[in-house]
Amino acid sequence: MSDDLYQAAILDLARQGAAATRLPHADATATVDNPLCGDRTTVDVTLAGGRIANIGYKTRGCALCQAAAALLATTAIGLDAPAIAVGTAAVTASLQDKGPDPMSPWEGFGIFTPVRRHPSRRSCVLLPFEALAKAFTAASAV
Amino acid sequence: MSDDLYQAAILDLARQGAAATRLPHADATATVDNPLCGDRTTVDVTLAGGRIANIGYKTRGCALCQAAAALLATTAIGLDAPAIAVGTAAVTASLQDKGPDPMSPWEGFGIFTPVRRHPSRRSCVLLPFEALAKAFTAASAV
Amino acid sequence: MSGFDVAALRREFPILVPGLHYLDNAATAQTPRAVLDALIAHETTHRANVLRGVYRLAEEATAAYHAARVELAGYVNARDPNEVVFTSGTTGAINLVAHGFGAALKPGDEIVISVLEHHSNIVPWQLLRDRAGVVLKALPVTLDGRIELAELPRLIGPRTRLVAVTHASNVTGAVTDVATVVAAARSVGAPVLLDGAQMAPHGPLDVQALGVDFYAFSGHKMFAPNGVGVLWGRAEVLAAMAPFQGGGEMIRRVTLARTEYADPPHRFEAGTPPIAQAVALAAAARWVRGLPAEAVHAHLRRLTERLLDGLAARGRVRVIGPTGLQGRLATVSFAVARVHPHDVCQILDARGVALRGGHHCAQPLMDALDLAGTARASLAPYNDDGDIDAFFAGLDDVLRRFP
Amino acid sequence: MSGFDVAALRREFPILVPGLHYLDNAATAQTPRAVLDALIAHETTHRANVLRGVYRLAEEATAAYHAARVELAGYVNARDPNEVVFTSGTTGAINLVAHGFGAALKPGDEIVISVLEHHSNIVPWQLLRDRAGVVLKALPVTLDGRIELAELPRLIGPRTRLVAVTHASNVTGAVTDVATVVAAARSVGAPVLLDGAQMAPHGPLDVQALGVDFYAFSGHKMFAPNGVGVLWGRAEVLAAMAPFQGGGEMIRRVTLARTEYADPPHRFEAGTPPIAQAVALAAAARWVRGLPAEAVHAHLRRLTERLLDGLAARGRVRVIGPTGLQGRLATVSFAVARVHPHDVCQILDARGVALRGGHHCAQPLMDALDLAGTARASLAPYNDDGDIDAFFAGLDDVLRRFP
Ligand SMILES: Cc1ncc(COP(=O)(O)O)c(C=O)c1O
Ligand SMILES: Cc1ncc(COP(=O)(O)O)c(C=O)c1O
Repeated sequence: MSDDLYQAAILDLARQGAAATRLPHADATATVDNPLCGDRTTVDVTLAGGRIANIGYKTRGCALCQAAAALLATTAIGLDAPAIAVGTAAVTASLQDKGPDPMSPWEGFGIFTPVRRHPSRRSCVLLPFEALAKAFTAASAV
Repeated sequence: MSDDLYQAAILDLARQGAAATRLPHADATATVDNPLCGDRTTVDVTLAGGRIANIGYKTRGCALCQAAAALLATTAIGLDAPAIAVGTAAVTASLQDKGPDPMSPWEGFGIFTPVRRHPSRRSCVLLPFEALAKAFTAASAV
Repeated sequence: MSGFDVAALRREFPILVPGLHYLDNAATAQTPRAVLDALIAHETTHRANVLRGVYRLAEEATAAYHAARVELAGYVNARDPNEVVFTSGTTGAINLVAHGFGAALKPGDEIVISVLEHHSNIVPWQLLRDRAGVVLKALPVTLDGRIELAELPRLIGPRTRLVAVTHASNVTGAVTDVATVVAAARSVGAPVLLDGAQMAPHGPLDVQALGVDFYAFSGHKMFAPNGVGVLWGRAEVLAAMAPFQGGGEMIRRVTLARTEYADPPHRFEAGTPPIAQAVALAAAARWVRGLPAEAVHAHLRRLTERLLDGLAARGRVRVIGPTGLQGRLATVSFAVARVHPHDVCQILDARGVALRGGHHCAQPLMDALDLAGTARASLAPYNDDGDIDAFFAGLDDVLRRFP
Repeated sequence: MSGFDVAALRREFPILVPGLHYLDNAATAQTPRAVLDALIAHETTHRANVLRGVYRLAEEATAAYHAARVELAGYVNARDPNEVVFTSGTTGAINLVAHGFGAALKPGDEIVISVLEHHSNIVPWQLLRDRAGVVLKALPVTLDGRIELAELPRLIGPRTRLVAVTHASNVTGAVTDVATVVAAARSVGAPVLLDGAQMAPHGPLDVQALGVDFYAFSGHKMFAPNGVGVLWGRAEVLAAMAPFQGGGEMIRRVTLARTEYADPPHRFEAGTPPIAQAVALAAAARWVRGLPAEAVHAHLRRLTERLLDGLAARGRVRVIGPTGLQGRLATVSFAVARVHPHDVCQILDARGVALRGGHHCAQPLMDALDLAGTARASLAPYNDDGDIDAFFAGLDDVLRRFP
């Protein structure tokens, strides 16, 4: 049933995510807890010209959360706040039952679409997005 | 079914109860509410030598409550606190399912035994007893 | 005649055996097979704790519980399902507001209720008064058992922080003119809570059109199980509210030093919620929506008219509440001279007529009307002419026995 | 082998279809046909509101509700049925105490809990702390997931007003040595509350022998519906307690100026109670008593041993909690190195094994153990060797997939 949740691609990304490190000199940092499972992601960002220059993070979470954090950390580089919001909405929609596949540059998140059949796991994928948005807002406010 | 609850004897007593009056110079007075239906009995007593000399009362209640008050007001005259407690226990027991018939001088309360099949009405019969006990205690404390 | 098949409707209710004339619907309505089936189906195929499990049953239970929230949001026309908080009932809902909203009130702040409220919309505010020093004011009642709205300008003022009144009286059946209450409350910026325990069973509601801020009701009065109810609250108002009970589900993060609370509705749903009951309440909401509303309305109106006319025709009987059909529910209280309501009910019970007598958890109203209690017949769509016939036959027996 | 016919027992549970291995009983237990039948029988033959109706259905509903109270009083060996308060669940019961008992506490008074409590036995006391300025102290946890009772003398003192701990942990399965807690509390005159959510399903209790003052548990964890639970309280302690929620049933006399409250248990049962659910809970209590206690105990012990041995045999797996069979329930938490509990659960779900992963509403315990969460298998009498086999097959799959 849920086997394809744990395809090699996700497990590879998850390993990457688990090995991730924080940024030493971040413009801003945000930590977000998943209220339902207690998982936690901390995201550091540096900005340049209103766009994300660099991302660091540390995630205490499941393979889905780790993998999503790893993929987000590469996908988001160079994007500004509206682009991140659009991507978050696209990925959120793609996880819904019969949701649309995410489009470029978010198409990599297509590996998470098996989550469509497991609504309780959607928040695992989305937790890093929440943290990034929070960090972005904090950094822009500085 | 419950028709015999409203035999002539009870209805006569109830009319008597409804017409009752308070004592002008009571040694003590107690008012008790039935928490479940909001009915209310006020009982006045005068004592002589630790025994009930006179009872007055006013009851805002159903026919069962009125009838019980009327019967109690006559039965209790001349009794002391322990005798009233014994009678209260005997009448209480007589209202239970398969309870024993009450014995002298409480045998008059036998007219209430149809209440055995209507547990919700037991407290109607017992409310005047509660008020009398309270008034007695108050009067003895004076 | 009444435009729908009441006999067929009765057959949906296993409890309605011949000879039972159930006229105590305002206390608890009966439950149709469809609701029981939904309850049993849930318990035998999707039973699990919600929100935190990843396995199939837990996903299904969570989805069913969420779907129930969506259904109830539709029933009251909420803007967002997250405005629907499942509670243990109307009482639980109002106590939640008294604590969660009441926590922000200061001594001297005022809450306006009415004299004809159910104890569940009085005592929580008294407890808040005792805790927080707020002032409790009560709109009086008119001679025909309605809230005296003409007194609104006198009672509502700059210190008013909440107006909490019933949408319909469980004693007199009077329906409150909500628009007038809301206009008065808005004029001083106070939110409005409606106790919808009596109104909710009568069909879908529109909390947005009503313009109120809180709406509370109970499952067991709308054909669903006990132990479940709803507090609908406007999103902004809920978001600003403190939690009430503490426990599982209502938290974001717990440490011994401090706890962060979840967003509504979870903030207000501490502990395992009444899952199967909420699912059954949603089934009841669907069932109510499935009734032919117009025909049911006409049917109840006709039976209510029979009640009111028949009572008026009996000299010793007095209707407590509106004597006309305008602005009222199919709930009729009455007093019989020289006969206590419990004696009325007992004699009717011998004929299978289930009627309630007493103070109906509205003692201040009884005091205001100077009554020990009333007898009350309250109708549901499944009541029929046979029930009314039995009622009047019993009432005439009462009048005969207590001359 | 296990002395009773587990296959026959499974057939009493409609939800237990072949292929489902339900190992999340600590969150919610499944419900047998006998309990569902009691629920439906009540709803279809005795449904009415309780306590205030004089007609036949109301008398029957009241009698059934009272009989449920008597049954539960027997289940916990209360001296008096009036010591049994029906609540919405464990969470509702503990919040009731936090308000009703907590109302008498003064700033600086102390409440002792433990680090391994469920949020439902933490957050209500934090809310009380914030309201009333009481001091909250927490017994630490031992390395094998038990309450560190050696710290009792240090934490309990002259300002201790209540000791509130769990009877058994929902995470580690550890059973608390109640006698030691009670002795320490008694030495300073403090009452003891036990959170019995996990213990109550395991058979009748003796609150008098335990020597405690409050005992709380939930219906849905003991094979009964959601939305109902019990607070047992010693009569004298309940009598001295303030009301919690306000509403119908809990009053003696209401006027707008002031209200007199009813005696326990009614004082604490505001509003229409969960009637059918209480009746079903009583049926569940009878059902538990009807099980062959010795044989069930041996059966669960054997399955628990299989779990503990099998987990110990797998190198990357660590049991969180007692690794032996002494003083523990059939609830086993574990951590798999490099695999998140939710991934463990998800992979087991694909094989029909229902397991819970996460913080189990015990975040302070997780913090103390420095874990994000655990995976947890919790057994009920209807679990069998097939369930354990499926569990280990799934676990080996996890270890293979996450090398
Ligand atoms: C030890 C313990 N206490 C309290 C609770 C809360 O019970 P409920 O959610 O039924 O109120 C639970 C169950 O989740 C528990 O395991
Ligand atoms: C108008 C009104 N408000 C509140 C309540 C309380 O509802 P519940 O007992 O279901 O909490 C009732 C029902 O008794 C009612 O009629």
